[in-house]
Amino acid sequence: MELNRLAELVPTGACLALPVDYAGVSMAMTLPLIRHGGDDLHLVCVPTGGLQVDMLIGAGKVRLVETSAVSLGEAGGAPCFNRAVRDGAIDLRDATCPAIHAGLLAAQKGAPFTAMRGLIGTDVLANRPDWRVIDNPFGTGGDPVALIPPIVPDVAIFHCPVADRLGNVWIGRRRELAAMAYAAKLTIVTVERISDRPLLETEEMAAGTLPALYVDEIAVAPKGARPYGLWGEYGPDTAELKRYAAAARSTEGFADYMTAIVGEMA
Amino acid sequence: MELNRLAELVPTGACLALPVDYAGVSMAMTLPLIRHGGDDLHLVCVPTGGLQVDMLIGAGKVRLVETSAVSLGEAGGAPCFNRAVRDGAIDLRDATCPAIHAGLLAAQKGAPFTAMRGLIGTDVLANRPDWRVIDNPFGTGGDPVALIPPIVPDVAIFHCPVADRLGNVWIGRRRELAAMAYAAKLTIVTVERISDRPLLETEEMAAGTLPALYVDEIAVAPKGARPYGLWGEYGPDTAELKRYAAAARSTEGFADYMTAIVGEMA
Amino acid sequence: MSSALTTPPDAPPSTAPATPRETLIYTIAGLLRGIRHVAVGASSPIPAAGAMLCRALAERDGDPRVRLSILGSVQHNFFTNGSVELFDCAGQGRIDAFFLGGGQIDGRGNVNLVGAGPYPQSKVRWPGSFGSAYLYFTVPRVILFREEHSPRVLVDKVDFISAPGVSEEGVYRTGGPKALLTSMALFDFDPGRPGFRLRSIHPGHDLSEVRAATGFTFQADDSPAVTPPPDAETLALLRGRVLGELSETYPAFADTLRAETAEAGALQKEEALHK
Amino acid sequence: MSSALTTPPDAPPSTAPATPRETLIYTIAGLLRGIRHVAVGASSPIPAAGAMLCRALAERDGDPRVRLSILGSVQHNFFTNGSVELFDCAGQGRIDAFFLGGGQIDGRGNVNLVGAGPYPQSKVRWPGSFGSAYLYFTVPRVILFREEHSPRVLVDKVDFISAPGVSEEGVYRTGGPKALLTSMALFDFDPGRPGFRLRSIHPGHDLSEVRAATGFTFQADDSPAVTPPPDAETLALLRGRVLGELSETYPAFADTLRAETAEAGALQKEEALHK
Repeated sequence: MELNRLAELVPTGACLALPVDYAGVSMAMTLPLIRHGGDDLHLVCVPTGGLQVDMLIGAGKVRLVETSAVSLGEAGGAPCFNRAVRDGAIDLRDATCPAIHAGLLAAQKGAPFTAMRGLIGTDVLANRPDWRVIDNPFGTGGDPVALIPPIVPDVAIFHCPVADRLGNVWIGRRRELAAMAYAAKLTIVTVERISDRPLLETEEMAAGTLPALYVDEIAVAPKGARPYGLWGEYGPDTAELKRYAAAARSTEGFADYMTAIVGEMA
Repeated sequence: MELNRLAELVPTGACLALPVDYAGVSMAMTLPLIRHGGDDLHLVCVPTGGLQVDMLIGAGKVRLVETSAVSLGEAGGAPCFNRAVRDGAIDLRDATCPAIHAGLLAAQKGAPFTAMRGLIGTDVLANRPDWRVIDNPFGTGGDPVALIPPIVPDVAIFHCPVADRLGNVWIGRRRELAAMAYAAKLTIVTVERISDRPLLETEEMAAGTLPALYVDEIAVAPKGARPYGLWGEYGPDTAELKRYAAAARSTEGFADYMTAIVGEMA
Repeated sequence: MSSALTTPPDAPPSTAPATPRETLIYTIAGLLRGIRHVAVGASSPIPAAGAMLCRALAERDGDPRVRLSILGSVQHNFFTNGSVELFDCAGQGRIDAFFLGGGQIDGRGNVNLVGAGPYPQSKVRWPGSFGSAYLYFTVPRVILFREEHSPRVLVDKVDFISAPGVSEEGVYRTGGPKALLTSMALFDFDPGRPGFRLRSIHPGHDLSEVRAATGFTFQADDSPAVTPPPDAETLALLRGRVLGELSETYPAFADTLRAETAEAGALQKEEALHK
Repeated sequence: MSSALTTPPDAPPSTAPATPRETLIYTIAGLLRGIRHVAVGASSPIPAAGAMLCRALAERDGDPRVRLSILGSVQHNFFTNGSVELFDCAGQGRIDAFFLGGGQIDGRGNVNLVGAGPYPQSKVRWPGSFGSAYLYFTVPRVILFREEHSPRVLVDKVDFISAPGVSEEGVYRTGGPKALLTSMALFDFDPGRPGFRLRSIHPGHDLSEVRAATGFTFQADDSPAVTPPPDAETLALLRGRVLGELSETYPAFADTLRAETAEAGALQKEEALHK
């Protein structure tokens, strides 16, 4: 199966960037990642994580989570994440949304860092020895500024409505997906469908297109964001998210849920 | 006339951002700016300037030009700009394209500066006392990095194909126009036409739309980019650009050309 | 609540007295008065309702237009540059107000969205800081909103500072906490002291109850004001136009509001019968 | 040139010997060999033609795909993030080759795009540095291309450094000059010395002519090689497929090329008659 082959492109120890739940999560890649992808993953949530992140953690695939938050939204807290934190089973790099964006931006620009306001005096900053604080060189002394180094994911994975036969992908106004692809060394995209019409043919579609230059692999996965929704295509299945949230409250419940899903997909 | 009223919003001494020739230059605003706008302008070319910049300089409206280049492209050098440089009639902030983008980006983010690679050892950097160089705080010593402070235009002016009745403007893939509007205190947009259909109604159009939040004034100006072209609408009138280039070689020729244009527009 | 209690959306607004939640919404609208642009999280229906009411009141009174961005919503979100745009927008000074909750909020206005107990191995882990470590610094009017008013939430000192209430001199800061609103009371924040000052207590509660439920010390008059409920005209606007707008984005919450109002109406009638 | 001389685009490619410009294009294609992505300015038809030929050769030989971005072009530019994307792309290491001209180029590989004489009141002002002060640092294979080969252009020391040929140790730099190509000769750049070394002289020129026309000193063999013209097969590819692609973006330049080829063909026939 194509998705399994793509999951094999994620090596053990890889830094893997995944998008926020409403931007286009490639849920279709979750089981392939668990069964065919590498272990000890360093997840970067752009800028927050949800079901996919929780499942990867629950399946024991994750060593480190770099994120501004992990939650199931309306369905409540992320049970496997919360458990792994309590048990000390994963390392944490707690961030704040714009700092995740700042790290990707530095990578996008090939810059050594991005300066950002805020953060001073927070425990977020206090627990990030990989960040720096300098006095603003444009000031007259004082004025501390946080500097965020580049986040360069080994792999970025997300889901979009459509790609064309030239490898271009339509991301619409979800420009964080472009930021992820710019920053990443390898970008894997699943899509609802392939269009015969080149996306760059019209200015209308070109405006929301991520060029093939940044896309390494594309696979078709209809309803590939489910139970999350996909903008302009289908809404989220909140009942299913709640069903997961309830089941995954225990490790056994999580295991049963995942086994059932594997059965459904077989 | 509406465009004259908009030109009056540009006060004397204002920092005015104008786009590169292929992105959507509001040529329609040029004469209104000359006749009704403020003097002693600080032009920021995003990231290079052309006919509009040359005309504003020729008309004596400009005190300072911040740019990566000024030229008429295929039609050759920018005669009024070159003359003003030779005569010392304008001040210069010579930049390089990504440094202009970096300054706008800092303003867009409310950040105190943007770090960028390159520049070290250039006379571009040597002549920009408003920039700084620090040793990369993530390095082990050495590794100089240039820092570019925010560019916050008082006014940004550009031309687009279409706006809707809610004040949203379609910029397609010309995202430097969004960067200008994000950074500027006041944004004036001329358009070919107004659409009755809200631009944010479909994901296709929304992807290339600059939201009304960033747009202060909109006026209709058909063929408003001429003699430049407008992407997806019409091509440039290179013959006219060459006619200007030839005429403006002398101050008298420039004056005659401008008088003729005023006549055509009356 | 049974849906039989729900007033159909096109019926004339009920004239029952304001429910506690309606008073909260009205209080939020008051806290937002005068702003041009407020951003609200996708799962924050009460703040969203307050913002919608503020927008409707501004329109009614001929005040400048109020913009409302509901994050994560496809329909009521005019951002087109991805999820970074909210933060850029705040950095540009284009967002006047924002809401923050918090697993813990302390008396210096510090907010903890990360977890209870020692970090990183928190005993109780919450989702994380989201954008708070930036927005608290850059949005002028941050309203701390948490319905639960208990010593568990309103603590003396947070276990983790996601975002600090005040900053040392010399730290760039254009934003911060303006007020704290719970199901029991409304506090103003004074960055000078720094600390909270009780502005009013919602109908049905009293000062000793508030003191007992609050884990930090705060300033208060001996006889604090009662939080005013909306006047009849504003209530009609809330139950009419605002409820209609709310139904588009938060249908379940709008139903709850309608049910509560119907219940209050039924109670009112019942009381009238017994008089 | 009269259009009567022009071969119709659909005629079989001429077998006339390579024109000087065709040899330049072929030389550029050789300099680009092995790259994955090259960016070319909108008004640089010869570099664009070289890049198109490189792409066609890679395809013919089964080598990895070559991408070509023509800046400012709507049709042959796949960027969708505005004019900043080229620079971001270079910063990401996704651009392998780029072309720079220059009002002045000196023997240390410094490039001046700003003006001749003291800055800022330049006697002769050129447009400006464009992206050179960044791209020269970040694009691994920058090809200096200027047809004019004269002491006015190839100077001992530039009046303004838009972009330096080499950087001090410790300066972050992943790119820089690879070669200098003029209408007369091809030089390799040695960042170690630093300086240029003559690789070959184009047919019809000699070393003393090159020395006289060059304002800086350079290394050279006593008997430098002659720049090889394209072989017949490559020439056919250039006059066929590449010329067709070129016509879409640079129609005027494509016509000029066709006319020059036709002229060369006519000359060849004439010489044959006189033998």
